[in-house]
Amino acid sequence: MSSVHIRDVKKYFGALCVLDGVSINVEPSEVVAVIGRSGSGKSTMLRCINGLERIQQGRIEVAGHTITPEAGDLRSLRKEVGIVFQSYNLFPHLTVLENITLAPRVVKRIGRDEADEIGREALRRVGLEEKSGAYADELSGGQQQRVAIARSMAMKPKVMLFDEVTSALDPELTGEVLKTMEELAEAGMTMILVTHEMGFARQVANKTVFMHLGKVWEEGPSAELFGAPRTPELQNFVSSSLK
Amino acid sequence: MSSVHIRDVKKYFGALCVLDGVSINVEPSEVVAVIGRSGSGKSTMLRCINGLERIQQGRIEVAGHTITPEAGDLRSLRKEVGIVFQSYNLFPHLTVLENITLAPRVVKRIGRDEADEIGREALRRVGLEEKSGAYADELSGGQQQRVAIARSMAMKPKVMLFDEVTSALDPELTGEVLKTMEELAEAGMTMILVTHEMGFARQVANKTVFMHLGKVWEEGPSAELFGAPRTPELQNFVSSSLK
Amino acid sequence: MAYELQFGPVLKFWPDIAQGAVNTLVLSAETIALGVTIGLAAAIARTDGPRWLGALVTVYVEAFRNTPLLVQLFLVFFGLPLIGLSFSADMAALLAIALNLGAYSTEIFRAGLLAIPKTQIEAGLALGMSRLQVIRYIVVVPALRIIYPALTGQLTLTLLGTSIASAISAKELTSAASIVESFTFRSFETYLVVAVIYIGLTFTFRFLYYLVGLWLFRRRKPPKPDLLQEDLDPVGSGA
Amino acid sequence: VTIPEIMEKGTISIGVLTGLPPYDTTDSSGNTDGFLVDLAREVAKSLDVELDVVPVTNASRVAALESGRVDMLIAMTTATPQRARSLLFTNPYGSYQMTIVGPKDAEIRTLADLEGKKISVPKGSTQEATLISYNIPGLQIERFDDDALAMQALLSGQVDATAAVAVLANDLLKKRGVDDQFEVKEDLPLYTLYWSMALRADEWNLHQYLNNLIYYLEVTGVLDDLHKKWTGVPIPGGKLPTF
Amino acid sequence: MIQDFGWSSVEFLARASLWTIGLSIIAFLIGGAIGLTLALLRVLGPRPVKLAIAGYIQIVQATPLLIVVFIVFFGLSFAGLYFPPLLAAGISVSVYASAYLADIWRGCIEAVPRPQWEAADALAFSLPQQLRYVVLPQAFRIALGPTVGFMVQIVKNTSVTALIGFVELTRAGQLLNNMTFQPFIVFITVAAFYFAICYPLSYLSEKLKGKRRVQRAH
Ligand SMILES: Nc1ncnc2c1ncn2[C@@H]1O[C@H](COP(=O)(O)OP(=O)(O)OP(=O)(O)O)[C@@H](O)[C@H]1O
Ligand SMILES: Nc1ncnc2c1ncn2[C@@H]1O[C@H](COP(=O)(O)OP(=O)(O)OP(=O)(O)O)[C@@H](O)[C@H]1O
Ligand SMILES: [Mg+2]
Ligand SMILES: [Mg+2]
Repeated sequence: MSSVHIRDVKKYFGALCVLDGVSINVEPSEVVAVIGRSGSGKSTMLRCINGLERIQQGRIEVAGHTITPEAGDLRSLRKEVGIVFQSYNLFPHLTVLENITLAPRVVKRIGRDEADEIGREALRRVGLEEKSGAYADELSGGQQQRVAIARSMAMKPKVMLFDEVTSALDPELTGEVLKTMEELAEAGMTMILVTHEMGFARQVANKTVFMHLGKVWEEGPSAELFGAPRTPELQNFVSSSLK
Repeated sequence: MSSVHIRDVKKYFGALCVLDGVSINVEPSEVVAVIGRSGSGKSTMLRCINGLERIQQGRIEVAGHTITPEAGDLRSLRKEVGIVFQSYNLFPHLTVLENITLAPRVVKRIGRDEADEIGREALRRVGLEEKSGAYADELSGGQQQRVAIARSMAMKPKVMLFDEVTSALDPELTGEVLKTMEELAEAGMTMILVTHEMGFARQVANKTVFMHLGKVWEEGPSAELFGAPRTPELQNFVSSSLK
Repeated sequence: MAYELQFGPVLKFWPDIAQGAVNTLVLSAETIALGVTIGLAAAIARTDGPRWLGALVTVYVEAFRNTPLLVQLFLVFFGLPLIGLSFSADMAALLAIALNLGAYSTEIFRAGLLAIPKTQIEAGLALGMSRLQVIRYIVVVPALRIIYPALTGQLTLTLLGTSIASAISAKELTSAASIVESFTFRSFETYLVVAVIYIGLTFTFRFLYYLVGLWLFRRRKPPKPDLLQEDLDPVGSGA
Repeated sequence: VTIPEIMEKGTISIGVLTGLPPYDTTDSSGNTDGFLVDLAREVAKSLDVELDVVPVTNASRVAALESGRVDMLIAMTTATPQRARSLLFTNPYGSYQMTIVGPKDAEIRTLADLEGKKISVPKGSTQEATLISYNIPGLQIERFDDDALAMQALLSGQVDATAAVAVLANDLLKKRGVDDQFEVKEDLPLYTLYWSMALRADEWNLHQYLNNLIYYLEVTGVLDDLHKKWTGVPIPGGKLPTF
Repeated sequence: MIQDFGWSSVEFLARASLWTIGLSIIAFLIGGAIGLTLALLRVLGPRPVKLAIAGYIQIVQATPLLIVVFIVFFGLSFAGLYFPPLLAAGISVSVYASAYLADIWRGCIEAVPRPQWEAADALAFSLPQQLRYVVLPQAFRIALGPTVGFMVQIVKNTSVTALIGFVELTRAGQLLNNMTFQPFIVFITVAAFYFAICYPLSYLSEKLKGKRRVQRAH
């Protein structure tokens, strides 16, 4: 149910082919890391999985929903697939707790009390219980990103997508966000994460996918992939990232 | 002539004492590095030397000009004292070459042809000859900073001040800017540079000044200062910077 | 109501209407030249000048922005003669509308001046430029670029605002219209024709602003390439 | 509309020109009253219907009529052949002598004396049309929104003379205490002009009725009485013409 | 008939200024309702609708208000629609207000960063929900200052209804001048009335604009 199957997906922006026949499989409770150079199509792929971009060919099955070029029922899909962006995109006019409870209340029509309960629980999991009344601009970047994760978790998704959630953060703030994600992974969440943190990918992800020029260039168990990159592109990428 | 003598300078912002009796001597062709924690008054001191901030007490002699709390002839001083900022502050509506030749033309009333010649020479020295027709937003950060240095050099200053010119740059871009500065130092320019690059300070500066709480806390030949810091504050600072 | 539109009688007066349009054009151009000059000077006075001058400019700006142009027009034309300042109708119209535009453009220019980062000004000063040189070479063009849509929007409102000058016998398009109307008694047709001319004039002026923008900012991308996308801040209306 | 239609409706709406004392005055609550309104009352009374007074201006009167907003106009319109192509005019219900008013020391005895002078008139008035028809060389005609502004222009020295209604001018000069500076140029009466009520081009039924009413009001002396009530003098020029 | 400028004249102007305020409120309400609809359609509608609305805005903004009001007011009558005078005058000014407000508000809606829409989209909000809970509340905060600022323009511009017989503040001033022939004192007083109505709005607008980055204040 909470698996992701991407089959031969193509995505164009105008004439530019950004995803060129991508296929990836993610089994339930699996954590897959996606790495690759800037512009290789990683973000676009995540956005396609969540229906934020349309695909032009292929098929995506995610948490029991199907996306084809003709599109599917995106709203019910999105209820079960969470996504967290690099720029946290918290709603600035709402408090932390309101940010988290808005979607459960509006989309799932959960009552205020119950939604608040869910919201507090989500905040507890990201370790920010005491910030529930604050506004986004009163939080550090790392705290904002953890709230964004909690906001996504409050919808109780079956799959979560993370797009470079730490790359706008200072090193010291990165740690707290990675910890939150690690806990999620340990709790059995199916996750796809685009990341520049090689160490983190290696340690947390069961499988790593290396994208290049809109294609899946290499994939495999993380330890293997990092330990013995086969293609020169991945070798280059790994070595330049470790510098 | 191209020496800098700062004597017992005090500078307040409102009630806040930012420079608390600072004295520094820089001899002709000497390179002095200024280090210190954020907020210790390094930028403010550079800005005072160039007359961008007024001092409330003391006296600054720079390249034959004198600044006192009553202020002096700042414009003729600034013709001979260049300053380069952390944020490059290129003029966005002018090309690279125009950025460089503007001041020679309007301040020194040099003809267009001669100014262009000077501008090209300055660009050559920073290794960006081929970018003369580009606009700032078409350049990388490192290139912009080199243009800013060339802009300052085109006024043929006797003293140059650098305020953390590399701290907004990626590591790979930092190198090219440091190289430019090193060449300047080798050519005998009198320089004061505020920097976070300890390695660079150690290697290029004849003397290093450690500022703390608006005071000169320690000063001495760079090798000595870094090798054997005397005060616990400098010890702390050096060790935390090397982390 | 079966009302038949008859444009014939109105169009017979085309020389008068054309003359009115030309007068509107001239009055607008003069007003804009004078008003923008006032606005620029007042904006610099307010940002860079002494305190008392800034206060004076504030009073001027607020007084003109919070009262209707028509009332200002009456005061200039009928009121100023009482203190010995008498102007012809065309002069009074020019003066009143220019002062009105001046007040609005003061605020626009000021916003532009304030939008230029302080670091840019410092970079200029640090190179030994005088304050005026900094404004002239470093501030003006980027500031103008920022405010260009708002400024040209205000100028459009000024063009339309000249229609009010007919109240005090200044000769322009709307006054030509009322002459035609009084001869023919075909008011609806007259105003339709005039509306079309105003729309034409407005679009012509906008196109001119666009061309001027292309030239002014020729070195970089023009501020708003799409004529239809003009993003004006309708702070003021001439009418 | 026909008479039976109006009687059935129970209301007649009449557009009345406002803002021209003494023919029309406005009380402190903005209600309009005066000679023209009294006349409108007579029309309604004679038909035994309610009266709806709609204030109009020079600029809006024709549109108000033609758009059907009012049934008829009592708005000081003078019948000219050119206008009669568009509207239907009744026999005159009143008249005024148009005179030239100027400073006492100005020599204006004949039309020729107006040569090269600036003269103010109400925009779109018959004064304007008449003066134009004289073809006086160099005469500058300045058009104002209404009669009062035209007069104002003379008093504030913006023009050399104004073409005004004699009754109005005499009254005004006295009340303002400027009869020692300005005078009605008695030597040069221009015209006696007549006001007609105006109707839409095909309203023959109402037209005939109104002609009848005007005739009746004149012979019974009501017209003169009303005129005297508001201006202090009977309708100038003796018997009203018919056409 | 011809009187002197006195206390009763001020009273007369005061009464007329109530009409000015009433008309302004009507114009703002009707114009605002139309303007909001147009702004939303301009942002979200299909392309032909967007173009039509852009055209409407451009044309209204390119015509002197006086002529807009003339054509709308009598145009309504030609179409056989007779509203009570206050409402009809209000509707005429509303056309003008709607064109500008639509433009201002479109700008404010577009000023809400795209990622905010996306974040809501990704949380499975429907389009109306995105607008209702995420975009409009933020656009509202941005719009507050400019909108209050534009109300000053509406107040001043209701004076054009004098054309269609409405005795509001400017027209009252003209009538008073016709009765007293004392233009200076009359129009200074009229100006003072306008200033008293408009300046507080301008001031408020400036304050609200300053606050617009403070994204809370419930
Ligand atoms: N909305 C868009 N319209 C046109 N081109 C786009 C759009 N979004 C992305 N692209 C292009 O698609 C390509 C892939 O972009 P994408 O953002 O998926 O890369 P990425 O791997 O996430 O890179 P990064 O590491 O920089 O985030 C790039 O060439 C980009 O310029
Ligand atoms: N314009 C100003 N008004 C008020 N206080 C100021 C101003 N500029 C600087 N300060 C204060 O003066 C102190 C010294 O600032 P300065 O910028 O000189 O420090 P610095 O050593 O350059 O720090 P950094 O390494 O962060 O650049 C700081 O406390 C700062 O807040
Ligand atoms: Mg990306
Ligand atoms: Mg600093």
